[in-house]
Amino acid sequence: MLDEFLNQFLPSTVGGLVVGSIYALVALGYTMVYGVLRLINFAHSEIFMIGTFTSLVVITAIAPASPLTGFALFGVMLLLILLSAAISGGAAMLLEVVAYRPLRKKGATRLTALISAIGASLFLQELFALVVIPWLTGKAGRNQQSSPRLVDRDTVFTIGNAAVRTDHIIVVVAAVVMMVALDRLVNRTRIGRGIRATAQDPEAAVLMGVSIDNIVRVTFLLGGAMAGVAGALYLMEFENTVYNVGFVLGIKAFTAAVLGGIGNLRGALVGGVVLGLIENWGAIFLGSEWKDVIAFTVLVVVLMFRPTGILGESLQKARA
Amino acid sequence: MSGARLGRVLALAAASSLVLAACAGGGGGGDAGGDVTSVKIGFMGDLTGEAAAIVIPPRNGAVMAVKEYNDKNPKVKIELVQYDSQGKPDQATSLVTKAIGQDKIIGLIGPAFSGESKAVGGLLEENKIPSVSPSATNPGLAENGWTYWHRVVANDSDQGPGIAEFLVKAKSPKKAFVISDDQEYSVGLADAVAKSFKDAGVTVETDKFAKGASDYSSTVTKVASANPDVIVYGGYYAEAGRLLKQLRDGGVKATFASGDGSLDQQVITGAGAAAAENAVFGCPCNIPSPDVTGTLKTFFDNYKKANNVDPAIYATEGYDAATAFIKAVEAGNTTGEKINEYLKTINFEGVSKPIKFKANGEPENNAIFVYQVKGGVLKLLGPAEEAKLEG
Amino acid sequence: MSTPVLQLDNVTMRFGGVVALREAKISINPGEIFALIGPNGAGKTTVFNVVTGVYQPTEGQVLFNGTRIDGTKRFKITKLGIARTFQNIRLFHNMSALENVMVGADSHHKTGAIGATLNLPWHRKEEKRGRELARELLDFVGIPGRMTETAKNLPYGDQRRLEIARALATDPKLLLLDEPAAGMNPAEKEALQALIRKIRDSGRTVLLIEHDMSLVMGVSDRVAVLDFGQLIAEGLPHEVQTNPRVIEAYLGVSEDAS
Amino acid sequence: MKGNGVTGNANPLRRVGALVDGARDWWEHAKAWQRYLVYLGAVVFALILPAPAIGSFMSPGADWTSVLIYPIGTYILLAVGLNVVVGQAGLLDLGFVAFFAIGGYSVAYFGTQYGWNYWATVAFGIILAAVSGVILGAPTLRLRGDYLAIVTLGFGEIVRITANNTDEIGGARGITNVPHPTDIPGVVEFGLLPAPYYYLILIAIVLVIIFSVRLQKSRVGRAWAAIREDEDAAELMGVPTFKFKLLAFAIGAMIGGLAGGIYAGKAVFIEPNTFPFILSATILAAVVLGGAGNLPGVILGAFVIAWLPERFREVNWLKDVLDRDPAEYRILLFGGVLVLMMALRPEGLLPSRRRRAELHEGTGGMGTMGAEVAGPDTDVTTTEAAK
Repeated sequence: MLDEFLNQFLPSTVGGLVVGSIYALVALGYTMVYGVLRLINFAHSEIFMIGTFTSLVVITAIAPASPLTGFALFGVMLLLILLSAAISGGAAMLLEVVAYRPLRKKGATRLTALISAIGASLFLQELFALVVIPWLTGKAGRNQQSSPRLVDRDTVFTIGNAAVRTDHIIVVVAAVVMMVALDRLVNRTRIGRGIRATAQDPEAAVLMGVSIDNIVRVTFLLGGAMAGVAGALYLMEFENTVYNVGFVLGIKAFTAAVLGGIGNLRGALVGGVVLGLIENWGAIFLGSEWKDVIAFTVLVVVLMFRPTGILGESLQKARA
Repeated sequence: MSGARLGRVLALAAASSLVLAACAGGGGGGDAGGDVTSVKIGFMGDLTGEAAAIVIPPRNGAVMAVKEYNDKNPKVKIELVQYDSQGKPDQATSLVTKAIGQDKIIGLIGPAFSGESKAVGGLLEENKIPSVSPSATNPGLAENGWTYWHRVVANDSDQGPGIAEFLVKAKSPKKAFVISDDQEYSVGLADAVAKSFKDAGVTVETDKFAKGASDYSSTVTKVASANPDVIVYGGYYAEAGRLLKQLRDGGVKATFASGDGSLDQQVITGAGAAAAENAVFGCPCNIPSPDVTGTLKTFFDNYKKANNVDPAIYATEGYDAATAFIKAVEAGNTTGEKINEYLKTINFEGVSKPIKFKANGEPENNAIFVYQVKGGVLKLLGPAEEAKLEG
Repeated sequence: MSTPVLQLDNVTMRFGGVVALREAKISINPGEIFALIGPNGAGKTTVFNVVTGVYQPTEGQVLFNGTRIDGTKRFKITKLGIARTFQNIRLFHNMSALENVMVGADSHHKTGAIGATLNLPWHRKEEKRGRELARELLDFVGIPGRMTETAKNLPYGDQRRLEIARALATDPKLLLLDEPAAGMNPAEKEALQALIRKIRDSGRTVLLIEHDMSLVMGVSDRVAVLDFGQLIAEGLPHEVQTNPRVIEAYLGVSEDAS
Repeated sequence: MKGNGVTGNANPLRRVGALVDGARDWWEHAKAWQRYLVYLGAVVFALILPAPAIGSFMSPGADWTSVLIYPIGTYILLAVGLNVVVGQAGLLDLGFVAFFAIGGYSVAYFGTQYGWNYWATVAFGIILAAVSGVILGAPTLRLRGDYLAIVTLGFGEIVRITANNTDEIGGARGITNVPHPTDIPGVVEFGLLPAPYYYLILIAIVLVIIFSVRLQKSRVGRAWAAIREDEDAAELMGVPTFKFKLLAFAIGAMIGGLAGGIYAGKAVFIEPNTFPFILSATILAAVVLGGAGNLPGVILGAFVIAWLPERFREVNWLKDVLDRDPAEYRILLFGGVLVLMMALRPEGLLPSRRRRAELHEGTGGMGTMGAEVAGPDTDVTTTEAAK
């Protein structure tokens, strides 16, 4: 057992970091929206799904005959990330306008809003399965759709017995870059201050001249864009997607957000990576079929013993 | 296999045919043919759902067989009633209730999948309606003590050993890694494969992953760390394609084999032609290709003429299942009970294989056919006992 | 010498760096009407929250009839015999007046799910008793005939009375009233004064937070003054009224700030 | 902008509301004999519901009595159970299907492995469901409402995946040949015919409704209502809020377990895939659509959500237009309907008055959207802390 563990530890760690980076990017959307609205944006997983399909369409259109390298790869990845971020961000804003804004204006309860979010999530999934995916790909909407290969799986370097490949590096580096950019945006710009002010005290923020509607819109846009980036990286890495790809991944990303401390941007990064690692390390002992159970158990345990997460909830007010 | 619900997945399918007769619920049905001029036989399976691709070929086969029979203007005509269960056990249950109660079918070809077969087997038994499935391969189905249930394909416990023994013969592996997802068909097949590897003295390691997962890195890590000579995946083509790709990306070079659920061109699309090259598939199905001869050739041509496509998975089995019922009706049986008795003794040369049932409803002939990916296409190598791997 | 009903023993309450209450010492005798006054933000409601178990004091202890209660669960404190009203009325707005009071009465009831589903005799008896008690209390606080009205539809003053009735239904030995006169007109205040005395006369002790000085002076047996979390004076109403520190604390603070 | 009135003016659902209010006013003032007449009518209606004459319209394609058992009856039973949790206690449970699964698996496992009497397995399943409800609830019910929703969702998935990966209870194979309910000699025989199961589930529904109504009118129901409206105030009025939330969870779980037991006895075969997340969401949709907290509404909601997809399956022109089984659109529709309902009529088609008012006011257990709600440590009360 120990032998096995040692043998698999490093490769599992690499796998955990890669998938954890994607969790972290998706978690950002949950964390920001929760910070500002105290709403679990259940349909955020579908924003991620939309990102994967945007990338699928783009890659299929480019249809590289063989995996790309060098500048071509950089350019295409950038295009992929930007387009997915744009479409997902737009979709998230649209989602906010359709599913949440009317409720917010009415002062609806969070229960109401959460049910609306679940409804939006189911609706988007099915809309893709029944209409959008067949229209985009011409194939049955509930089937897995696979994409051509964009990046070669060359080993760049090895750590012990773990091979670190080009695609691994792209995922982790892109995720970290996006997060640093977002962190700066929220901490150093006017709009970022608005977001933080709203998260702390919406009424005071209004008094200070912040437009809540604008802030909420920007929050959804940024969170959605991050999910779009995650979608692009996911598709590049795993080369397939499906209409409900976001369901389990979304719950895990939410778990990551809670784990790191919901409302806390850096917490999302820590939470995502920690969750990815726990899952993969746990799988060494229990078998890969228990990964989801491991993730959900982590969620329950964290909420029980440290509901504010590893780093605490910094976007919002500290405890009363 | 279990009916796949949320996912796309396919399964094997199946159906066999049957005959039936008689009286549901209420009793009546004429005793022996007498004035009966037509009987109804059902076909049940997923005709419009996610796994319809596996059920439509056997359906076409059954339709063909019945049409050929009716064209001969027999004394008792057969009407084939199709029931679209979508592969869902719930739906199959209520459709069977209707088929027996209202339509008074006297036999059922199907249900195509194992999950729905399990759900309705008891009902058919209680109402004395014989069934023949062309594609349900779960071994447990034969262990329910049902006397009205039959199938014309080998089950997964034949298929598993078939694949394992073939690999042992062809590759003499020291260590095998057996993988499955968490669906019933997949687990069942993988268990059977693992067991016969062990019986043959091969060291076996295993892993499972969740059906919806797309990150198989922890499985790949386990395989790479075990460094096996052969890898067998029990499961469907969508997962098989992805797994195979990630295995090859992870630097795993061992021979990859899988079963009937993965026997589809899409496994090659999914994995990429390079990664899929030389992958081996076992299947209890006999899929005729254009170069066949004899009765298979006649079947191939007729099928192609009628449906405008090449026969696909389980088409011949669907045809044979229907033929079993046809022969029973031809022999003058028009009640479920009598047809069932007839099926116990039936013995004829089917298109796919010789058709004869054991007492528990399993086919006597449980041949497994081996296919291999060559130059990006699936190629039939022949029955497992005779096939030779290339490369 | 009887044990005080309530005793705050050097209670300090800190929130982060803010000290809401500093080494407060309060002792209330059985049968008293004790008023707690002070400018806004002086820590009066914090005292209530500490006593009713909403907060755990950072330091010090709270004794009820000689038993320590800090750290006890809130509903258990209520069962022991402390009930309160709220500064900003917190009725169950969409329940009827009668139901509101019955929730209070239920605190001493035992029937659970089984008794209720099987409609067992003791459940029926408790329901009947609860309903009767609720009627009596609505009558006692002066709003009979409003039983079926939804709480939020009652006039403001009646909502305050309803809150008192709800609190009384838990049969408290000590009743905490948080600005009960806020928003009342003079006639209502008059009636409230009478009600508070009536409550005391029925054998309960009353701890009162109030801004309305005429009410405080008219009804209280003893008064304590809080300023910036610190107890600055305590004594008979007229003593406190003339205490220079109190006057200083109140300088510039309008009495009707609420 | 908190509307105290029914809903916005341009709301197309308003008329429904007016109609319903009229009916309710009549009901509230109805005499005892009038009420009993209605009850009697409802029971008679339920008894003759499986009649083929009704079935030929309601379910031309599949056996009507079977459809009445599953999905209709089963959904109603589940919805009444979930209503205790969501409608009465105001706790959002997204993993309700877990209890359905536990009930089903108890019947299947103890019936096939140990040959227990069917009724004993059902009873045991109910107890087991209650125990798991408590085990799940004890650590999680202190959480904020929306956290609770996600945790319960996770629990539902944990139960399903664990069942799927545990060979002892059949793993992915599920359990076949689950025994039918034990016959009651001379009264009823449970075999192939669906009718006895229909009456069994009908009795279960009636009993559960009676229990549910009695709870609602008792101390327990008042406590739940108080918790929903203002949890802190309830606690300070002597309501052991945690205990009552746990109780709601356990009672809901028991009803879910009962539904699972009946389902397994009829279906004869269960597998983990019988219990997907989407079933939890569907039942929640039924409760919300009908009107959380109001039993007639909840029953109506469950009926509509169970029956419409079955019925649409048989509408041939619709099939032709869509080029696929119309029932495939049902989740799309649920999703859309949930969003629309929350925007236009969050209280559902037939709401209870109190619940409707709560939803329009932004109380109802979870506070409103926006940051004014306190942090996750629920110990600290909200508004007064700052004073």
